[in-house]
Amino acid sequence: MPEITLVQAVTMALHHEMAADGSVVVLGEDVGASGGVFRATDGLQERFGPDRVIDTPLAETLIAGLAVGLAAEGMRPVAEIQFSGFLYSTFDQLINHASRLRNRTRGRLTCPMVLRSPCGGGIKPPEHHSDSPEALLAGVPGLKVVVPSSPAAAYGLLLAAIRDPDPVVVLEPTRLYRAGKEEVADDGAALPLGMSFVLRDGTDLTLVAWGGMVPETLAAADELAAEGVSAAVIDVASIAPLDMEPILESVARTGRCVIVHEAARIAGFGAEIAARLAEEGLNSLLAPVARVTGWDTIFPLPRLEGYYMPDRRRVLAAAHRVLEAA
Amino acid sequence: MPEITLVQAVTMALHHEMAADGSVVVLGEDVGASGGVFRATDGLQERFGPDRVIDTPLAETLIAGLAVGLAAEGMRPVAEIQFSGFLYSTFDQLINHASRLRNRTRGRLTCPMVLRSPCGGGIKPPEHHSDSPEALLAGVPGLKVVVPSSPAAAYGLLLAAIRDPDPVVVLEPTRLYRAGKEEVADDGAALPLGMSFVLRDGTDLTLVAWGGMVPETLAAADELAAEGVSAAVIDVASIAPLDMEPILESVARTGRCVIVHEAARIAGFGAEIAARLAEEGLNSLLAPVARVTGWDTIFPLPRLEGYYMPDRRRVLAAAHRVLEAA
Amino acid sequence: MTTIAGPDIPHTRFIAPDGRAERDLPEFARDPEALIPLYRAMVRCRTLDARAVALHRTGRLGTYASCLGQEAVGVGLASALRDEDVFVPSYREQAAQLWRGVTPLEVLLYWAGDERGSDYAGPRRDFPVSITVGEHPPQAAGIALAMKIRRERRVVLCTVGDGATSKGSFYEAINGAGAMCLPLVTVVVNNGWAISAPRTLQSAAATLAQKAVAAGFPGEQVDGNDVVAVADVCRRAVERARAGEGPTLVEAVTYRLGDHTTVDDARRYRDDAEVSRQWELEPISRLRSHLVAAGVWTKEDEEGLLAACAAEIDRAAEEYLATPPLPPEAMFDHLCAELPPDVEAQRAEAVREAAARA
Amino acid sequence: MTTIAGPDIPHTRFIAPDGRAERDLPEFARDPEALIPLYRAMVRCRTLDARAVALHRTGRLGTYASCLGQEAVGVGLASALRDEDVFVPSYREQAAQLWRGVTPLEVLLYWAGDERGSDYAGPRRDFPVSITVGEHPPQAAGIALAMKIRRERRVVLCTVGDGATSKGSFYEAINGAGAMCLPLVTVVVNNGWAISAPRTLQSAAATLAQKAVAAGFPGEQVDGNDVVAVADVCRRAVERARAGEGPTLVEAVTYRLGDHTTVDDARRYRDDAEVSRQWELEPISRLRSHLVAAGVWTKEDEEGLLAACAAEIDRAAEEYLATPPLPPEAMFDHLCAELPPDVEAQRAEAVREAAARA
Ligand SMILES: Cc1ncc(C[n+]2csc(CCOP(=O)(O)OP(=O)(O)O)c2C)c(N)n1
Ligand SMILES: Cc1ncc(C[n+]2csc(CCOP(=O)(O)OP(=O)(O)O)c2C)c(N)n1
Ligand SMILES: [Mg+2]
Ligand SMILES: [Mg+2]
Repeated sequence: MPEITLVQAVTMALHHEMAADGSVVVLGEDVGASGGVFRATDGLQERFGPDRVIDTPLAETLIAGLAVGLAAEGMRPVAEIQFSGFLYSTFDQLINHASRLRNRTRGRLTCPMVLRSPCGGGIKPPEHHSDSPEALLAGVPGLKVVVPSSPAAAYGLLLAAIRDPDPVVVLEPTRLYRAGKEEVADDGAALPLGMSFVLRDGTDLTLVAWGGMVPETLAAADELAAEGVSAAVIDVASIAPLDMEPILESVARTGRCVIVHEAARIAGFGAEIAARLAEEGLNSLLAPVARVTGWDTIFPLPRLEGYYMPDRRRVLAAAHRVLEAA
Repeated sequence: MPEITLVQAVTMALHHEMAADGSVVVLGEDVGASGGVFRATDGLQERFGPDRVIDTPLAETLIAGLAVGLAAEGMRPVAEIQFSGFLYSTFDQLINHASRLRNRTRGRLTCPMVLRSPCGGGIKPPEHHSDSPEALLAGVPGLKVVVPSSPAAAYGLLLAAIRDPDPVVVLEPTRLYRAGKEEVADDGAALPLGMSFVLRDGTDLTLVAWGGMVPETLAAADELAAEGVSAAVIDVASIAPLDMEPILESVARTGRCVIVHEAARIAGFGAEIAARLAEEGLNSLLAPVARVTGWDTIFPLPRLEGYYMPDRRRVLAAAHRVLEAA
Repeated sequence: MTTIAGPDIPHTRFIAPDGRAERDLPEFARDPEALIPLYRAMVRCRTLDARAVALHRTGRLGTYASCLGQEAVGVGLASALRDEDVFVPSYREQAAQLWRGVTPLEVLLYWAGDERGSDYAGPRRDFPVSITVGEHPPQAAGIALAMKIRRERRVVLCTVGDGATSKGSFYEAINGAGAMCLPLVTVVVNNGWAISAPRTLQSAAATLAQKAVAAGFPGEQVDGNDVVAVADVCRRAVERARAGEGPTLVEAVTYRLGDHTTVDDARRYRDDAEVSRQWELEPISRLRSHLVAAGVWTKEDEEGLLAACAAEIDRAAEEYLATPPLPPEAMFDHLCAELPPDVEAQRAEAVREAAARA
Repeated sequence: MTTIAGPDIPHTRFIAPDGRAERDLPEFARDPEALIPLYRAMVRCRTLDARAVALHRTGRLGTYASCLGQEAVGVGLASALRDEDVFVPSYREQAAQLWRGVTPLEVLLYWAGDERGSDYAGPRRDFPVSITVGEHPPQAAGIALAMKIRRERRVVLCTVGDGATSKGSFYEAINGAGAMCLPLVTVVVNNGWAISAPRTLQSAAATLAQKAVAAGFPGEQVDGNDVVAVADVCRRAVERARAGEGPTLVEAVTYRLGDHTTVDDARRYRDDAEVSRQWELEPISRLRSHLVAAGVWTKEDEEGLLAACAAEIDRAAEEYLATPPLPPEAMFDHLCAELPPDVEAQRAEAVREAAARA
């Protein structure tokens, strides 16, 4: 079993599914000849040809619209938007069209498309390359949104996204692309969509995170363990649909919850989880819910990035606050 | 003092501010010769000429971008997007540019623009004419978002938006445009942005709403009063920045809160308010927070609209549930 | 073909407003009998439009966008397509849709606000109308891309209004279709107005056909009130696309004789005189004159047609009015292949709520 | 002027790659001494670019987009502007920006990831560079609209890459500028590539200048490696705009001799041979040959210039390296005119957190 990075897991999943299903096509800017700016589509065009691995003009609305049309005609397009900061130009296609086509036509036409996009900060890139827009897509009825936090998750969730009969947005944290390796079998096994994964059980505190914040959160849980605090860690993975069960169950046990995400706090997706706790977990809560997030300001240029990004230490500080609360 | 509708209040505010400030210009589709599809810009072009009341080509990205450029050059543009379902094409301009220009240039360039757009359902219009996208803009750092719920609020908030030194999105509920009249003095007095308004005090229950849901919520409060329940009603009005103080204060008294909005529930803006309660109001909460919202499905075409829209009765049901909770 | 403006933009017309052929008719139109189906289709659509407007006026239909005066564009372009092609319409394309097998009942249901109106029993792969102006051309390009990848000899035809040509998404689509050499024909239905905005407000371009120059493929204008010209130009464009030679942009110049929709009042922003002048160019009487002069159409034929259309539309209207709304759960049943549990619970709640209120 | 392609698109060049004038030079370029400032500016920019790339390679600068080979476009177009005009650049426009008074220090700070790099002390109304490809033209149109409304005789010049011409926002802007007759000059810097995508992938249009046909105003091509031609074409375009005659689209044909940015490796997707051929067309040696032949530029002048540029850029680099990062509160200080209380509290928290960690 190969030890691979997250971005290699993406590539592996694409290779797998393109080989397995002739209707899968990949499209986007620089995805073909160059293999993508992060090399996520490496080797695909060579193997599957320019008919199925398509370098498009520089036009995000077009890319998303092409995917809608391809999907409606029975293909399984996997479109790439080069960075999440350029996703906004696809919102009319995603919100008004991709997510609604099935409902608008009573199921006559469907839209089994995937839109992949690198997201988040942490790699000190130029302006507009560090956005975390998951909350903006989380509430779009008819759209699924997943954020992998490991090579294995990236492989399994991307396969699931491609096979899903409805549109799925896959946000891939750039900071994790090459952050570490793990063994991932190229066995074509998809992970379920719509499921939160309990990475670690715990009895004192529930830490909830996704994407790039999962490693930071696990690191915080390690330190807490060293302090004698048993912290559960849950990787939400699927922003939409959200699977609250494991979170509610864990908080029923711990009574304390810290939600960690990189996007700004206000109207971030952590709000939805906290709201669900206030609705369905209130009686379990022994302490105020805490959100550890990016600040509610514009993601700074690289020199200040370190001050912006939530990290292990910020998670830890919040955990201590929540543990101390009566 | 004239008795006017909400849409007339918008028109009055525009007339007032264009007369008072020569740098205010209005632009959008059909805003000039025809006075707007809702007549919100009625009489402006006649009075202020086509230089200041500009019919643009049918291009929402252009409209938003023009506003950014105008604002950066010292004008005070008030752009109209004909319906909120067409706002998505402005998201790249709003999120990447309007909201960030000041920060990107360390205050050298600023963006005092207003984007007005009718929002919400309830008037049985064609497809794509009933969207409530406030949550998608609520978390954009650098952007303000307001939703008036009455003629007086529409007048005062729009004036404040135009005078604000930073970009403001004003979402105007179509269902309220002509729903009722009230006396509004054309005195040029702005309402503060970033302030929630306590419409009614109460001791048993806190009802929180904005925009088109405020009248429904007030109606529910009336019925509750008839039942002997004292319900506070708070009009959030300013989605961003959100003013939690009055909500926290009221919930400290009542211990029970129902949040009402028309947009779908998941990742709707109600989540942020509920999250803040779980963070800062937990000890006051005697009952789970409840959200009364549109369903998490696509806003239906007119024949099913009545099944979708939250209303007085749905608020009432939630209020009863929350009141019964131990 | 005369070049009327811009960079070598051809303009095609065969039949003058008075019904006379100005030049040799194309092959398919030489036998005047062959034009009768086109004529019938235009009248049928106009009958439906008139009824729909009447239903709206009496509070029995939602907002409706009539294509009064533009019937030749829709019928002409639809007649150029095969069943297996895909039509991606804007919201004023009932003339083309009816030709392709969308039923008057479906049109009425859609504008009544019933999603079943987009579940076309006939052209299963045609797209629903796009209310969002100009957002559908990229999707049309995607359908065409699927056809190209699969090496099918199918074609996509997409219509947009003159206003829609100002949208970036329209441009991204035509430019991308050119770059990828897709089997896509885009017809700009230039009816002179985008709600209150006259054509000149949209662009300084002398023609809308010349938008194709930016995309690197042919663009041409056609008299959109001459159904023979529309059919001819679209046939050629469709065959080019089918032969793998890439996209064409067709600007059909016509006129919106009615209000923008039933909730618009065009007198607020345009001259009655302009409208009166345009009535003299309208497509139905033009083709009727042609057919009558050719001796293939009589007063009796006309009366028979009007009666048949009225009867058909009567039936459709009755059937529409007798169609009960969908139940509340219909809001959820096509959200996605499998509802997430939370939403499933909402579905049940919505059903309960509706039952409690009934 | 020869028409090389498409619908009457003029193409302008004065100075051939070997430095000889092919035709009579325009008025401003008749005196070869007058071209020396342009030459100096190109060399200055190339010196900055080389230093920036070196700083990146040694880990002392972030991602950087060199304009190696494109200096004539930036210098030529900037020389056509007045101070009071507004420049709205893409991210590869340091040649033009330096001419307009942006300092090498500001350029370095920006690419180091320091917001102060966009707080230009010189051209206060110029826009910061747009990393978002093609999203800035609508803003440029807005600035031009402000000038038009206020009846100022100022002009906006906006640059985009060849890749950016595929964006709908680029098209909406030029089309809107045409429709509103705005004082906007748009220069497409066609350097042959958009990261790995060759120019042909973007559009089937034979030239990018002909995008203007869709917008209804003049478009022309210029040899982007001939600074005299760029300056001449842009001067005429700017004066047209200043005179109220509306927009122009200029396609400057040049070549990206370097990688897309310092984090790109162009050898993955393009031939070294192509790059070598393009080196023979590059603008600096071309103008130097011209000046040398005209007898106004000597070996000593060249050495002096190189030394002066190196010294200036050395100083800028030192000053940049000595500039401490902003404090954490800088993340908040320009978010909006007045921070909401919640965010004010976060600001305090960020400051505390940073202090605790220091
Ligand atoms: C993206 C978008 N913007 C605005 C509107 C509102 N609107 C509906 S129709 C219309 C005018 C369209 O004009 P045109 O494209 O010429 O088509 P026509 O109505 O003339 O058939 C406008 C502005 C919309 N539906 N979609
Ligand atoms: C809207 C948007 N999409 C994608 C990108 C990623 N990207 C950065 S530069 C670039 C290529 C731009 O090519 P071109 O416009 O020709 O400019 P050049 O780099 O050649 O100067 C791409 C795709 C971006 N920055 N913005
Ligand atoms: Mg029109
Ligand atoms: Mg380029």
